[in-house]
Amino acid sequence: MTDLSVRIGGLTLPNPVMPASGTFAEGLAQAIDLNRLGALVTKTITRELRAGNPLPRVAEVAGGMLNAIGIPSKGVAYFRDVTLPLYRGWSPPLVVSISAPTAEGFAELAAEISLPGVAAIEANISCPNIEEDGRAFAMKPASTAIVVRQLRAATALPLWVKLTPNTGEIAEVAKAAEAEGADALVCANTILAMAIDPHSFKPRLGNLLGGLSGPAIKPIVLRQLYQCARAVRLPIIGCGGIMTALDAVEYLLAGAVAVQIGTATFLDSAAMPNIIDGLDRFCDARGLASVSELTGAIRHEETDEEDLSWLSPPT
Amino acid sequence: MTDLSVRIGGLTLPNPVMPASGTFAEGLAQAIDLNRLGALVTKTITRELRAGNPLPRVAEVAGGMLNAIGIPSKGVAYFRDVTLPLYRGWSPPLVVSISAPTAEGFAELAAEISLPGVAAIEANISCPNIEEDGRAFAMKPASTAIVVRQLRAATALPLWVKLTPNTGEIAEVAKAAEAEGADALVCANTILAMAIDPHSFKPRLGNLLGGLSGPAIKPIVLRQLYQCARAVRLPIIGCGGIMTALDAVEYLLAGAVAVQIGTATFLDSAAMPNIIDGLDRFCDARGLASVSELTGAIRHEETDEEDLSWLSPPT
Amino acid sequence: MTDTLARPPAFETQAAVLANDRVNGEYAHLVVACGQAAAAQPGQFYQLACPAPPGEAPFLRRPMSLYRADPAAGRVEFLYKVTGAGTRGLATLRPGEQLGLLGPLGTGFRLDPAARHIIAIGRGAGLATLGPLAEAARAAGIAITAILSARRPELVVSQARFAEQGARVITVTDSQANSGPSHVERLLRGLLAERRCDGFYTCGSARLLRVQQTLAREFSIPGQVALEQQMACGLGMCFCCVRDFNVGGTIIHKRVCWDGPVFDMLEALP
Amino acid sequence: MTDTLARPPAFETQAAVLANDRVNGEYAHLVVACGQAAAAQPGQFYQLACPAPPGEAPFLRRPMSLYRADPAAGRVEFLYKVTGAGTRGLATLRPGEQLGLLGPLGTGFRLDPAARHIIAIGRGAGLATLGPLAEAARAAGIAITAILSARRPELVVSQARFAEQGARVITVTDSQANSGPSHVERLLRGLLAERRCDGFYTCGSARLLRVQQTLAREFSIPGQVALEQQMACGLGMCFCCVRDFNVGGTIIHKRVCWDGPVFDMLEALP
Ligand SMILES: Cc1cc2nc3c(=O)[nH]c(=O)nc-3n(C[C@H](O)[C@H](O)[C@H](O)COP(=O)(O)OP(=O)(O)OC[C@H]3O[C@@H](n4cnc5c(N)ncnc54)[C@H](O)[C@@H]3O)c2cc1C
Ligand SMILES: Cc1cc2nc3c(=O)[nH]c(=O)nc-3n(C[C@H](O)[C@H](O)[C@H](O)COP(=O)(O)OP(=O)(O)OC[C@H]3O[C@@H](n4cnc5c(N)ncnc54)[C@H](O)[C@@H]3O)c2cc1C
Ligand SMILES: Cc1cc2nc3c(=O)[nH]c(=O)nc-3n(C[C@H](O)[C@H](O)[C@H](O)COP(=O)(O)O)c2cc1C
Ligand SMILES: Cc1cc2nc3c(=O)[nH]c(=O)nc-3n(C[C@H](O)[C@H](O)[C@H](O)COP(=O)(O)O)c2cc1C
Ligand code: FES
Ligand code: FES
Repeated sequence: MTDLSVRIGGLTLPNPVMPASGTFAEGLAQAIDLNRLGALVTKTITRELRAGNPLPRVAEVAGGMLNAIGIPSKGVAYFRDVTLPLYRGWSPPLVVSISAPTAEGFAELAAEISLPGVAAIEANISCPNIEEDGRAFAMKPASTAIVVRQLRAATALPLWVKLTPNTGEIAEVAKAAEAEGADALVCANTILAMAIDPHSFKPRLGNLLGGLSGPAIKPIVLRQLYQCARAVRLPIIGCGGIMTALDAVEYLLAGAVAVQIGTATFLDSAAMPNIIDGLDRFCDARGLASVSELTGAIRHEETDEEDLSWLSPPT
Repeated sequence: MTDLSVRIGGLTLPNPVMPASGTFAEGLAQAIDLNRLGALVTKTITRELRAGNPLPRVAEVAGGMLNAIGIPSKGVAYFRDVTLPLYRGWSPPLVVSISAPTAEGFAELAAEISLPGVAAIEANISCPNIEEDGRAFAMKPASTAIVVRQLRAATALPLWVKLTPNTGEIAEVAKAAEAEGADALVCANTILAMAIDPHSFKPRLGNLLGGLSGPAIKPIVLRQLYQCARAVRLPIIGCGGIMTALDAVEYLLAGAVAVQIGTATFLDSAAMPNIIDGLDRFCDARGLASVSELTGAIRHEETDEEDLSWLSPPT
Repeated sequence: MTDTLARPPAFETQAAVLANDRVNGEYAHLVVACGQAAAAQPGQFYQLACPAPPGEAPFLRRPMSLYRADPAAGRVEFLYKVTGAGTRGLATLRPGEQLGLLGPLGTGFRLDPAARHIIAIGRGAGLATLGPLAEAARAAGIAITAILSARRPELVVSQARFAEQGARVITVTDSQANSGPSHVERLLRGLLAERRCDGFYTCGSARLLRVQQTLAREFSIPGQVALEQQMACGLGMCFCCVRDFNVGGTIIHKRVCWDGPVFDMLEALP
Repeated sequence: MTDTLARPPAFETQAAVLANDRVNGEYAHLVVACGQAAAAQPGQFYQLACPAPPGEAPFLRRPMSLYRADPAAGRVEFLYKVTGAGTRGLATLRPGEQLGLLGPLGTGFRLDPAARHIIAIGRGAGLATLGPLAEAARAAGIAITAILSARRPELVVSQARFAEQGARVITVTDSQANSGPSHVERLLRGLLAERRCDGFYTCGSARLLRVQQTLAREFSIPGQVALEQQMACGLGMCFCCVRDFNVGGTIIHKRVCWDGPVFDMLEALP
């Protein structure tokens, strides 16, 4: 019997496995028991009503999928009156993902949804900052600092900050979020990508650009999580291409305290419960009393930073 | 009969398909006719003798591979006395990939290898800049500008600049290279990544971090090439996950004038000639007189920049 | 909320392939044993984890309508057209092999117990989706006329099945030049004149849908349409399968997998 | 340069599987028709594009030694141990299916025409690599003693083959407790005393390599070792397959795929 519970900032989760924002809704209850999950994470909500992107919204690529759903949102009132009461029907803590085009907008939304029944806020700061020419907040430490500072002032709830893998300086962004009072980091969102149909010459997504998720991104996001884990003390939730319990173990070894599962649930609705069971067996087989012993347990003989060629070209 | 020739800066190539640096050497002549290729591109060379990275140097991941070969190099004298005469035996233009830890080092090496028989220099600026704390030159527009300026002053040969996909501002880096006189861009090198063996808890590469290549990265690098093609007028050579002629077409449609093939050659030594033949048939079937008509021919109904949500979160 | 919690469960399971045979040059017929997952209603669908055919790797699951269900025997049938990587992969399945599936999913056709006679009109792969209405209508004591459209006569599927259940079957095909909307409209007006229509059920053709919408409005007859859209999750979570619907004059998005795949005919925008 | 251009060609081809059968609990024997690619020398290898076994997807090709070549018939054989994704995929191949391969690759064993008697010592999968020496030595009129080591007697492969070619065969196994280096050293010293050794040929065991290196130095006998290393390109291009060698006192890297896989025994660092 492994202790699967994990602490993330002030919050204790029954186990380290939860859905990734935008890949989960109450419909999953038709197929699995949601009470088995470590937490429930909503699709990102915004204050405004939004319709989302043109079709097609998804495309298959090697080892993964592209999506450009956009953030179809029914706004805060709908969340408060419909979504929130609905999720009271299940026991895992509810994490609400939010987004806004300005730091003030983020803060106002965070304040508005700091309601009983909400266990934590996940700030999806991979969204365009209209004050920075549309560049996502999470691309730069400075814009990250501004938005996290305002969010921190706006809510007493645990604040998770979801990073973008599209930046070249993810560790610096992580540090900025830590310095401004984030309670945890989620590493990471999808990687900006595209695909073209060579027959029609048209983009394969209505939105032209979309986010790559699934196994293809795992080695990249794992590296980014490792870089973040070496740079900050905050708990980090790994997210990107996790399909199996062994994938989750890889993230934990690199320094994650918990994991989010997105695309895997589309391929197997029982992916999350299977990963939970798999982690349990994995720890059991190795005599680990607690799953948290895996966090950061990568075994790497430290050599000189130079030999290690940290930021050096692998090739 | 399609005209497969393409112009890249001052250089005309018989066709747009050439090997990616580090994935090609004269050994390929054992399996295919090298005279069929659009160009020959050497493994990156350095001035110093280097041994390369610890083993294991490659690992398989979903839809691709990680490599951390390092740059085992026999130095300039060996290149001049052995490699260069060797390649005189084949007709395609020879492109020499170079790297150095400082801008001055780059310039000196470029000058030294500006020899008869060298058709162009490819500057692999994804390597650590010791003056910038080991951060690769190609991560930032400023460091790119410095190294390209020095390179430009040091050689009259066509200068190709190979970008890194690890930066969050690839279009700005591309602009910096253009402003300082690069003749072409190569987009892009491998994506920094890692993998951990969940059984031994050890990294799956001796170097811990390595570069991801192969189909997994195609949608990401294709997007970056598209962003660069919209930002600069320079010819751009696409490189990342191209396995088939249709993959090459995708890159051309996004704005590439030519392509480099890396990992595909490991899975099929005839990948390059097959892609050349496939491009020929593709153009033939569509009645295109020249392969260059494909460059930038993506059909995308331009909507408002805002709707297009260029830098906006796909999700 | 009630909606969610009221839905019968969907089962994630490894089904055993019992048979998988070509029906004609385009369609194949797959029979699987999947236990409890077989308790499906006409119009519902399953998400199938198609195996990789040589040289291809379908990533997402593929939605496929229930073609026939035998809940007692734990058996479900699909009739699929081989079109791309996923269905090519399906076609490689041999009896005894496994197929990962999730279902039954979505909301199916509703039969109005007060109806006496309905018309089912389908085309192409849509005929597979309409198939289960044959038995369902008969069981409900509702007469049915099936208008089955295809490119060529040999591509008409479900014909025998409707006939066996006592349906009147009319086939129209492109090669016989009687499948156009105006011809079908004439057929329908004839049936309407005979008062043989208390409801339209359709799938597989935007043109035929438009014809029925016109007549449904003109004669105030209710109708249901089963729609298709590319899917990822199949459970209403990802919002990739939305389509536009006209609900009381406003255009809104609905998810085909969750709010459908069967929708009110008049709301659908063909 | 001369090296490159002097090498006989390697062929990239789709081979047809003729047979693929289990030899014992660990090994399988694959026979393919591959035309010109069959013109291989003992010690050379092929890069095999292993098909994907269910649920796994080997990405890189897998190097596999020539086990037997029949250039006239365009036929090549491999003897492989099922260990991971790639070899599990190989094991799924059925006669009539295709297998992408590149070869023959690398530099094989060299037989000194002046030699009268050689010793081939291998262990595990290394026995497959040594196999072709049986016929090659006989054809060159060189007598051969084969010392075949394995964990258990039933895992010893190539035994009959060496015997058929008139070789003296000695098997040693862990379960019989006679496979340890000291026992093998005693065997070898016996053979050396009988002057039955003008050269060592070995593959598959670092411990046995060390024993032979000691004796090779002591008795000034030349030796060759076939080495393994993970590969990507197989053509000397990627430098992932390097190993350390002691060449005249300096440690240098050589590529197993290109500079080997057969190396001078004394240069190898076990
Ligand atoms: C609710 C529902 C029920 C269906 N029932 C049947 C049926 O009973 N018989 C049948 O033959 N077909 C049916 N279809 C269509 C079937 O899902 C597609 O033919 C199949 O997904 C094509 O996959 P592919 O890989 O072979 O083709 P590809 O064209 O390679 O598929 C590429 C992508 O597009 C999607 N796609 C392609 N065509 C369709 C389509 N028509 N509808 C939805 N997604 C599509 C695929 O799922 C995949 O994600 C149904 C679709 C839906 C939505
Ligand atoms: C020149 C050469 C000749 C060989 N000849 C034979 C032979 O005749 N019979 C035989 O059974 N085996 C032989 N091997 C070993 C064989 O290549 C490996 O057993 C095989 O690659 C394992 O692949 P896998 O996917 O089953 O195992 P995995 O462990 O899943 O492989 C993972 C990765 O490691 C590599 N790898 C694993 N083990 C080895 C190994 N021992 N050598 C090289 N790479 C390895 C794989 O190629 C792959 O890239 C030879 C190796 C080399 C280098
Ligand atoms: C269809 C889809 C919709 C998504 N929507 C959101 C979203 O609304 N907010 C967000 O922060 N991330 C969103 N994501 C990103 C995921 O939360 C996750 O970061 C990403 O998919 C990587 O994980 P995976 O590889 O396990 O899918 C979405 C991903 C997908 C595939
Ligand atoms: C084994 C290996 C070695 C490489 N060595 C170099 C190198 O020396 N210099 C360089 O600029 N890129 C190097 N690369 C990167 C490739 O040139 C190419 O940019 C990358 O592999 C993406 O292309 P692909 O997906 O077609 O392989 C190497 C790649 C691989 C796989
Ligand atoms: S397929 Fe995901 S919402 Fe319909
Ligand atoms: S496998 Fe590429 S150099 Fe040996």
